[in-house]
Amino acid sequence: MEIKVSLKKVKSPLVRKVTEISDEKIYSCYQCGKCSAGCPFADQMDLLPNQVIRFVQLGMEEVLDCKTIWVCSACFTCRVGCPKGIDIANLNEALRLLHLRRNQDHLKLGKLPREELLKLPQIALISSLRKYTA
Amino acid sequence: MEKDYFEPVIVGFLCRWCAAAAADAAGTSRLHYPPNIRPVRVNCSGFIDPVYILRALLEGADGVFVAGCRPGDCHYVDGNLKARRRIAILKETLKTLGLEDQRVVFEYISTSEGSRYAELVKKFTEKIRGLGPSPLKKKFLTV
Amino acid sequence: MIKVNERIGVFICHCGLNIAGTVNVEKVAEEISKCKGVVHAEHYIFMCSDPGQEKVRQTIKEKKLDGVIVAACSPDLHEHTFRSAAASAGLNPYRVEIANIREWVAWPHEGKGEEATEKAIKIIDAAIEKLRDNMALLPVEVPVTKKVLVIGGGIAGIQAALDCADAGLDVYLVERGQSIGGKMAQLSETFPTLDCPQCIETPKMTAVAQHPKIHLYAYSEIEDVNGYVGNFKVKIKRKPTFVDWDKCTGCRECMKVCPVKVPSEYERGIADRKAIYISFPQAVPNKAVIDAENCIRMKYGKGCGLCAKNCPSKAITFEGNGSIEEVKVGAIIVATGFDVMGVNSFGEYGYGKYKDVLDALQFERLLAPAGPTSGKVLRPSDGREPKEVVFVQCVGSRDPDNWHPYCSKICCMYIAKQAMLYKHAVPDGQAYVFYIDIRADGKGYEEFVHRAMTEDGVIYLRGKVGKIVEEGDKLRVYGVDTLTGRNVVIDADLVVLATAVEPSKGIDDLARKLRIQLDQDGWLSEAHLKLRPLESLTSGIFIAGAAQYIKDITDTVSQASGAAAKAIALLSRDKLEKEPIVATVDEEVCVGCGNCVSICTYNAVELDPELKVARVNEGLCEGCGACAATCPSGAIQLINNTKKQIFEMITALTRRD
Amino acid sequence: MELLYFPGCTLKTSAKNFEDSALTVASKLGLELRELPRWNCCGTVYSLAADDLMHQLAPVRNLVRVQELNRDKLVTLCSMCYNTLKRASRLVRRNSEKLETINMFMDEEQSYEGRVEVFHFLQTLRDEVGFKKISEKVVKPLKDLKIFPYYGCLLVRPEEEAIDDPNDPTVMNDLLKSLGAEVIDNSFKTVCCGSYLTVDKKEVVAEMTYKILSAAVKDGAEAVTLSCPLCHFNLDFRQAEVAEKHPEFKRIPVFYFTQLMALAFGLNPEVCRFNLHFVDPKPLLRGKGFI
Repeated sequence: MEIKVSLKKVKSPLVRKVTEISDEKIYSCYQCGKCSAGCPFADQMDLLPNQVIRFVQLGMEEVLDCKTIWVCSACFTCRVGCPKGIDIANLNEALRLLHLRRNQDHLKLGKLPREELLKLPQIALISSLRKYTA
Repeated sequence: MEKDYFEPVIVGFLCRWCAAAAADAAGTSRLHYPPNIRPVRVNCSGFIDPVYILRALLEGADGVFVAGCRPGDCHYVDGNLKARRRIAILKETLKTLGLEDQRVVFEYISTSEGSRYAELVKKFTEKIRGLGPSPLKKKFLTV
Repeated sequence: MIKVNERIGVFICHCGLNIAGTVNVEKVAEEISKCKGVVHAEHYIFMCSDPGQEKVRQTIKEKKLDGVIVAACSPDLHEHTFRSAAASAGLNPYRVEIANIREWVAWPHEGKGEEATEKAIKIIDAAIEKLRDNMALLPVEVPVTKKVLVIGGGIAGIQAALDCADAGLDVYLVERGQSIGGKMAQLSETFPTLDCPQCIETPKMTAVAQHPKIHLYAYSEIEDVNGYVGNFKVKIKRKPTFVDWDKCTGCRECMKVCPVKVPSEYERGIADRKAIYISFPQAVPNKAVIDAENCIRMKYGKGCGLCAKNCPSKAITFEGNGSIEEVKVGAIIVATGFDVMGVNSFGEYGYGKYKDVLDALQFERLLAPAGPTSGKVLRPSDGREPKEVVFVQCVGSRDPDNWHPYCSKICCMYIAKQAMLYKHAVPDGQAYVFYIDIRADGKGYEEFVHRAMTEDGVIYLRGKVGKIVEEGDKLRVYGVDTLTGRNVVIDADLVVLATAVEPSKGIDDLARKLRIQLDQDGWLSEAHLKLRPLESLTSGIFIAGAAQYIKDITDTVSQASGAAAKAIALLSRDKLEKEPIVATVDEEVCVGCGNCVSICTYNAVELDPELKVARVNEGLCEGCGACAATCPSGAIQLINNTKKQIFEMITALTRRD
Repeated sequence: MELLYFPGCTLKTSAKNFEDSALTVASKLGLELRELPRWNCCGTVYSLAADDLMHQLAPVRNLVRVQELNRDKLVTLCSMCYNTLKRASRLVRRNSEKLETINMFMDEEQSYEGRVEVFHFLQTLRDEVGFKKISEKVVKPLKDLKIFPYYGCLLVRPEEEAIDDPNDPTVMNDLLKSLGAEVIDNSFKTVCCGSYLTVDKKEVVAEMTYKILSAAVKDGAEAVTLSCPLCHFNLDFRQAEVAEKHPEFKRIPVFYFTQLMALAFGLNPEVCRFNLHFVDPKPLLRGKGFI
């Protein structure tokens, strides 16, 4: 599937918004892939972390639909390894927030079985609500 | 042309081996900084007689920016250290004159530190802008 | 000083649009033409061009100018150009001043035309004020010592020393290690030709040893440097070897019996040497040294002594025979080379805990036919032949957040070579290379990498390695291939890290002694990156090889010959002209306090014992002006930088319109 | 010595065993952990967004509570609380503008001045008490007990907030050694367990649990120790799912480091509240004669 790259796309609001929320230097990424190579959850992701950055660099809004941003547990392994000092977890958070700030919650606690809910400790519930809901 | 805000006049003394070369490098890299600094290129910061700094302040400069090589890098071995000491003493004197000693600064800048030069000049300019016009100048001009 | 009736010409350069794009050059010319004494002011597109210089020459003659201001780029670039042009039109070069309105005005103030124009006028105005009192000067002539000091005995130093010596100059070659040869002598084979260093470097090492003009100071360091271009005085410290080199024949009987084993620097720690050692078989000089830190006899002052007993020529003395010698040279070539980061810096790759994770220089030793394994590739942990080897590029390089921002430049090529040589040694093995970009920009380089990929079947994976973990007797390498967009796991037998190349340890200390500068990454600063890459900013000190920045052998040798040519050209003259900007004393004013005498770093000022006035030795004075700043009466001044001149400049710069 | 201590939500409920054992162990070492008065939720996860200060209010308010007592140190037990409070304290210390905005927002509180430093209890043990002193208190050395210290993420990442080397932390290794236990070390000690993914992607967490624990067991571990209630839940509770999916998987008890200290100090095992564990540690401990 070919990607149409154009001025409009590269200058799209996506780059601006992600930069605004995250304050990360998106274009300093030179795609070495170390973030992906070290990511413990890479095999659960549809896009590798370095690909997420690439999509953002090219202004490709479809990155918002990827599974990766919801699988990231913000463990910061990528951030520690990144040669360019980019916090990829922060970038994923920015992409999640683009959903959440439109009140598009990712997590609906009501859908979980009651039995499961009772067993989950507060720390789990609160942290997932913080990451997955507006 | 009257400006509605204060534009300080800053005299710079830059040693030709390090600081002036760093200023060149800043320009070559197109690093932008406020144009208020007007530099003089000297052989060595150790050449700078405190009298020059006083003269600049008396003539109407709001700040004086002096820069030499990093310690150990001085082309003349230790001219920069001589400068640092002289300026430290001068700053004490300035206080007794009722002048903020922040109006004079001495920095070590190496040849390769173009971006640092730009950064330091920017900061110093902002600092002087914040301090406002030199009180010495006012006195001098009204006499 | 004769006060001339002022006729100053001002030439303002557009530098294409570099200056004129920001500074209003017409306005500058108009304003400046109003200044006192200015009889000519014009602007032109490129003052440094032939027609531009011709304008200066013509105008000097036609308008009988006695002073010239060129408002253009940094004086470091074209001061010499315009001073020469003026001289050829009969004007003393010291009656020319440069006003830097490009680097100091136009470029940093792009988009601020009005302020920039005003600032340019101020800076030119100040230059005119200085020029008014500039004296016409003749250069000071100094004699030249036709000898060269070369610091560093790697391939750069060797080449530079041979070239200088072949030109008839005496050369002092100083090497801190036991032998010359440098990093090149540690390599297995060299890209892209696969020559072995034994075949191509050893003959040059021997030539150094035999050259009548080269004085080799091995196991020696620079203690102190004084003087100036043409006349440096250098103290060389011969470190104690505890062996009488006049007697030592290099037979190595001592090494056979020495009971102490120490990781060998030459073998980069993958094999041992003895406490008494000669670095490697082809070492030059072929003389033993005792490593006093590890030798039993040296440590305890008694016992052992087996080497001395076994020495057929009774050369081993255990006596501290170090010395300091002073030599005089006219030029210095710095060829101190580089070091390589060790694997123990990298936590994600095991901090050096895994025996089978090597740096590339260690792997060179495994590949080298004369190495500890005789060229057989065997794992350090268990001596097995590795069947799968992973190479990782850009380890510590291109990594501004953790290590070095720069590209180490040689890794792409030597990794291709190592992968290739590994395949030659283990034909049924497989090599994998993790890379970010391949930089193969030399003659035959791209083809060489192509050969590694196609003929030797090296698999190139585009991406970095996240971590390496020991899994049984394998190393599990977690990497990524960004081209397929998949993470990659390889169970490797051996991993080679292309660790970053760094400036040679101790270069900061040496640079301080030489009074030359380092850049932000610790490499030697050249006078101009493009146009004067072989010179330091200190006249008479030249730079060769990787000390300036990472280079492969081809570039190193070219640059070494270039630096040698620079030194030879300098020393081909019988006298050198020295800047006449020196201190002078107005004896009428001098009170003889002696402040200037004590502050002078060069002992260039003396107090006349009878008249009690200061006297300056022009040959020794470097023109720093420290004396002028300390003189309470203003009697001692720096020529063409007098108090009056500086005051007038300050007045010009602070003038408000 | 009295230390101000921030418990956090889970230490008051399902991780009561962590708190109880910690308080007892501390007092044995001459430390009084005084609970921070009027503490509130730390925020649980540090908010990364640069344009969002709302989520920094909760952690900063806790720092104000410390300041109100004229104190400048706060100790945590939970790794997540540590990370969230520490990062928030750094953020406002480095960024005076943000601090000002936060102070304006919380105008009902004292203005925070940015001086409070946040520590994890492991740092206190290492840097103030010292492992030598700890080993002196040991009456029942955990001899022959092979333990895998699991650090997880937030004690060691990002590196600015790390309490130890991010690539190869050893603080718990050293603690275990001072208790007489045998340390099983491998590189999974800093691999993320999946954290909050446990709520709606529990299969991901179960898989990570499997990877981490089976590597530890393969290397000979009989138990795991850690310092985070969320890691504890994941590595302990999710073993049920792991065992379902991987029949060969052998269950292994998971301890808070303070529980092991309590055992080694010979304190009443009641403070360890082993009933709160999903994988019962008692058979192992009985077998080794520790209870």
